[in-house]
Amino acid sequence: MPFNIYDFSTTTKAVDEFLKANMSPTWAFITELTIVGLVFLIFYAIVGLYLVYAERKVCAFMQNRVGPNRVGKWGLFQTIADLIKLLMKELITIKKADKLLYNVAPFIVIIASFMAIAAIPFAKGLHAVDFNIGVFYMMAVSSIGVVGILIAGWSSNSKYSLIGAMRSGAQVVSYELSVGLALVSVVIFSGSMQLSTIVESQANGWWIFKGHLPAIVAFFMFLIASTAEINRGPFDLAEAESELTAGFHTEYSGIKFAFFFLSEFMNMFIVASLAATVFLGGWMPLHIGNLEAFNRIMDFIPPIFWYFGKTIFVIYLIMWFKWTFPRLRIDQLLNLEWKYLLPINLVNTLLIAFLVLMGWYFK
Amino acid sequence: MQEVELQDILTAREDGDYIINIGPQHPSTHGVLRFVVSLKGETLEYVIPHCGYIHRGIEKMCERLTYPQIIHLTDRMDYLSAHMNNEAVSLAVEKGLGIEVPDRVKYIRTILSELQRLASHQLWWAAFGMDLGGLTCFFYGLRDREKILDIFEESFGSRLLHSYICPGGLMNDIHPNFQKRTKDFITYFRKKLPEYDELLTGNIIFEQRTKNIGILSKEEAVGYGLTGPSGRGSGFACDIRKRFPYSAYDKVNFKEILYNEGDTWARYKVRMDEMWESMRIIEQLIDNIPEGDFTAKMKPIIRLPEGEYHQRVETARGELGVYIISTGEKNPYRMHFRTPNFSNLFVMNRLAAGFKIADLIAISGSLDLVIPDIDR
Amino acid sequence: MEKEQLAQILAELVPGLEINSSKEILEVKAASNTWHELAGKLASDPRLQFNYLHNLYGVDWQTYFTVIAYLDSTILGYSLIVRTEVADHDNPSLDTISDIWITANFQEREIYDLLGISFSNHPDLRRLFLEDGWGFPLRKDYKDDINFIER
Amino acid sequence: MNSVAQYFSDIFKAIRSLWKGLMVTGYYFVHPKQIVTQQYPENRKTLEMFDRFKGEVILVHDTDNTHKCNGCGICQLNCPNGSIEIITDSAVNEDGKSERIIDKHIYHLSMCTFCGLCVKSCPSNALAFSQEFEHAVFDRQKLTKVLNQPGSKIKKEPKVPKPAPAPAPTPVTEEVPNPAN
Repeated sequence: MPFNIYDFSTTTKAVDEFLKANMSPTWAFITELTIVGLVFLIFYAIVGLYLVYAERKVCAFMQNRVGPNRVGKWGLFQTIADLIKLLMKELITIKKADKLLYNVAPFIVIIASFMAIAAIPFAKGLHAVDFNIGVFYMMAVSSIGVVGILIAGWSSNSKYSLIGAMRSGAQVVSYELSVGLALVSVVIFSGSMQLSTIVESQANGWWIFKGHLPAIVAFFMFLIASTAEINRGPFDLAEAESELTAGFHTEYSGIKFAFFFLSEFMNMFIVASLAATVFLGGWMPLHIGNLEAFNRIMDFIPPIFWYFGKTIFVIYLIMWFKWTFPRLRIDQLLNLEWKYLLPINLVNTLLIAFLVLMGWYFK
Repeated sequence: MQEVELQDILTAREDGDYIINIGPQHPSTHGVLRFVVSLKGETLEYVIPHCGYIHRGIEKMCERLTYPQIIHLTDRMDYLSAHMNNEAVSLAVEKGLGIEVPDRVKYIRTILSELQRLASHQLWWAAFGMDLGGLTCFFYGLRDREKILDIFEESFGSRLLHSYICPGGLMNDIHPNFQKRTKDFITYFRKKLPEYDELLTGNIIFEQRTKNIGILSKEEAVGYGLTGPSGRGSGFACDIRKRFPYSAYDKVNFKEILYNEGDTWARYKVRMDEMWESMRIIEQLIDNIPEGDFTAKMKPIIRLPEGEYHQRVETARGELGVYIISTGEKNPYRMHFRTPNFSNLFVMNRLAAGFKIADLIAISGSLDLVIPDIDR
Repeated sequence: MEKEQLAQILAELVPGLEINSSKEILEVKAASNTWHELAGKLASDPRLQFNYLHNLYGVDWQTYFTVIAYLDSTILGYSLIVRTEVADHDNPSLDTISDIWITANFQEREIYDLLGISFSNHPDLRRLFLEDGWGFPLRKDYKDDINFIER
Repeated sequence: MNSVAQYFSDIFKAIRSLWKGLMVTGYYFVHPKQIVTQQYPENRKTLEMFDRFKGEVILVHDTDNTHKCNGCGICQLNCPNGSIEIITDSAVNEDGKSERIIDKHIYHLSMCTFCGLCVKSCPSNALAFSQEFEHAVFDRQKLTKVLNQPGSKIKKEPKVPKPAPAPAPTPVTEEVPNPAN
């Protein structure tokens, strides 16, 4: 089986051909789907768990602590131990809760984040579905999560949960705009909504460098707005533990709580990978002008490492925010969106459209 | 008066008010305290504090204990100002006996009080940052507080509840390392305190969360008996160390921090500035501790002459008054503590009504409540 | 002398007031029926302006109660102790002063809770620490067979 | 125009203040040497408590299994919580006189608040604080300890003419009330 770490399309094509040669097209399709599904499930679990671990380590180092270091070397298996603990915990259902919605909510949240992974281009050819409206798809799918949060808050029949859910609703609805506009700026630059095309368009330089100041502004807008959209960092009002104990998931326990927890971290991963893909060139290596030798060395690093490196960098930024800033109040949060982020974003988008129209950017 | 009666709460519930119990088990009440909160959207209509969850009857217990035995109970009221609480009872008893303690004792008591104040304010800063959602503050505050606790542990063997100051002086002399360690700590903390400012004070989110939140005028602060840094944030010059100096406070030079804004930000700033002042006081005294005995000559059994004695002391949270009524026995006939948190708590409704639910947390954090001190 | 000055003003203000100036702080004793009136005068008189009630507590003397208020004037710097006796031990009652000093509201509630002195005209006289139906623990005749271990 | 300038200067100031905070946490992130955590069970061997640390009350025993407690009961009277109980016995000493000795010096660690009054008031300096701090047990009864070791005897002071009376506090003769017994 041909395997090339620089281009996964040969591998995937080989698998496809192998399956088609051995069984009927329908079965081959089903088998492919199963393989992709299983791979993503495992990927999801590993990334989710290790993001939790990473968060705990990052915050520990920022806080002069060592962080988890008991289970395995450097505590590497701590989150797995936690998961096992959560799996064994009792699933408490509130007596007066709306049973159906209460049980469905964690699944909606986790499915929403699971669906978003499908469109992420991990490396050249490593892509589950390459939608021609990839950016749009990501936006649409990631907004489903808030429905789950609202349902969770409502069905728990707890006042804390309800406040948390309502906050989350208001927050996500307003910050969706800024996320969208920030992404639109790159769509304007690259002229496509297909994620693979956007990545290809950054072969000679990432948009954050090619697009002058407006692209940098758009990147930070995206970072801020998406941090708010995934209820993290200084914008974690939905679960504000010092005000609402745990917000919308106050009444959840065991694995259902773990679903919320895991999906929160996966959302962070998705947002970070989206930022890496559209602004930081996805799996494209860093190229600097005409430094041939430098560019050659950069090309030598496999694209998948580039992709993960950038994603981890963005994730680190998001964690850095969370562990430094105090939390905003709900009205300040909405102020920030409607009075600062949205107007700046609109002007920025106009500016980018103008730049593209005049061709004033590095091509 | 905006106090709402319990009956009103019950009727209000039927009217469809959104009533939430914040506490008794809640991360931000810093103990077992309950706020009954009525909401309109996110806005608070009224806040009713309910206390008594850790009422231990310390005043009743005191009636059956001798004066040296009472000391260890006072530790457990405001456990973050253990030294000041001990000192208050000791001073009251000494006043009743007419004893003058040696200068060495006075100096050491003052240094300890200020160290305790620093430790208490550090913990408050840590917890206040956490209340507002900045968790990192919590660890920085505790990291530095640990150094003070180490100093305490070396000299008196315990970190939180010392029972170190006793009527007549101190339980034992300070450790030979005490002065050096304290000076080391001051140089260390002078470097770390600006970091607190960078992390939280200057932060735009923090400023927005605290400025113009929970405003109390000076007159109201006096009326409510809001003392300590919270009162001084409203411009109420209530520092007992200045007004009725005790121990060695008349020998040192320090500023009484006053802010006139009366909001959460002012209460925060008072405490931050007080940390600098505390360090100044310690620096003035630490090198000049006179030689001498660590305790005055005391009879083995202390009997206060018949009469009433009181002593007011400035703890980290405000004015602590100890009121002893003695009938000439070896235990007090009636002992009363005017604890700072008791008065500070009941200003909550006045401060928080009309603000957001997140502001309730900021305000109660800025009042720096210690619940055992309220309930006693 | 500050104390004498204060004693003079008080004597002028309320004729026939029992004034004891032998202690560290000037003490006056009010009859329980003039308690509220005296408090009002102390707070409002421009020569006194006692605006800060820093402590209010009661004592059970087995046959009667004493309620003692510690006052400060933060404007003029005077300090004063005002005391009164509540004679009826079975049904003690006193006028509230919470309309004069807000902080008295809660301190009176505490006294009511622990000593059982009820304050008339108090806006919100409820138990503060203990449950309804609990005894009044700071009374000397209080007995609790379960939580109290007699030596 | 002024308000527009205000708008942008606000944004600039906000970003600057946030950046300052980020630098503090960022500094500690890249300086892992500043970590202050003590890893407790691992450092048990090197962990040393301060001399004065109040771990638990012990009756100091010499190598020949003798202690100084003569069973006067002052510690019992001084304890505010009744965590010390002394059961005395009498024995005949070498002079043929009956003498008070302790049978059991019982110490309830679960009730102790470590106020130090017993150690301070002991007229013969028999009690002391140990540095032991790992008090967690599965059975509460294990917290009730008998402080005098089995077979231990009171230390005989060599019969030398006494120097000037020691500065130890005079024994309490009166009964001191104790709330819990």
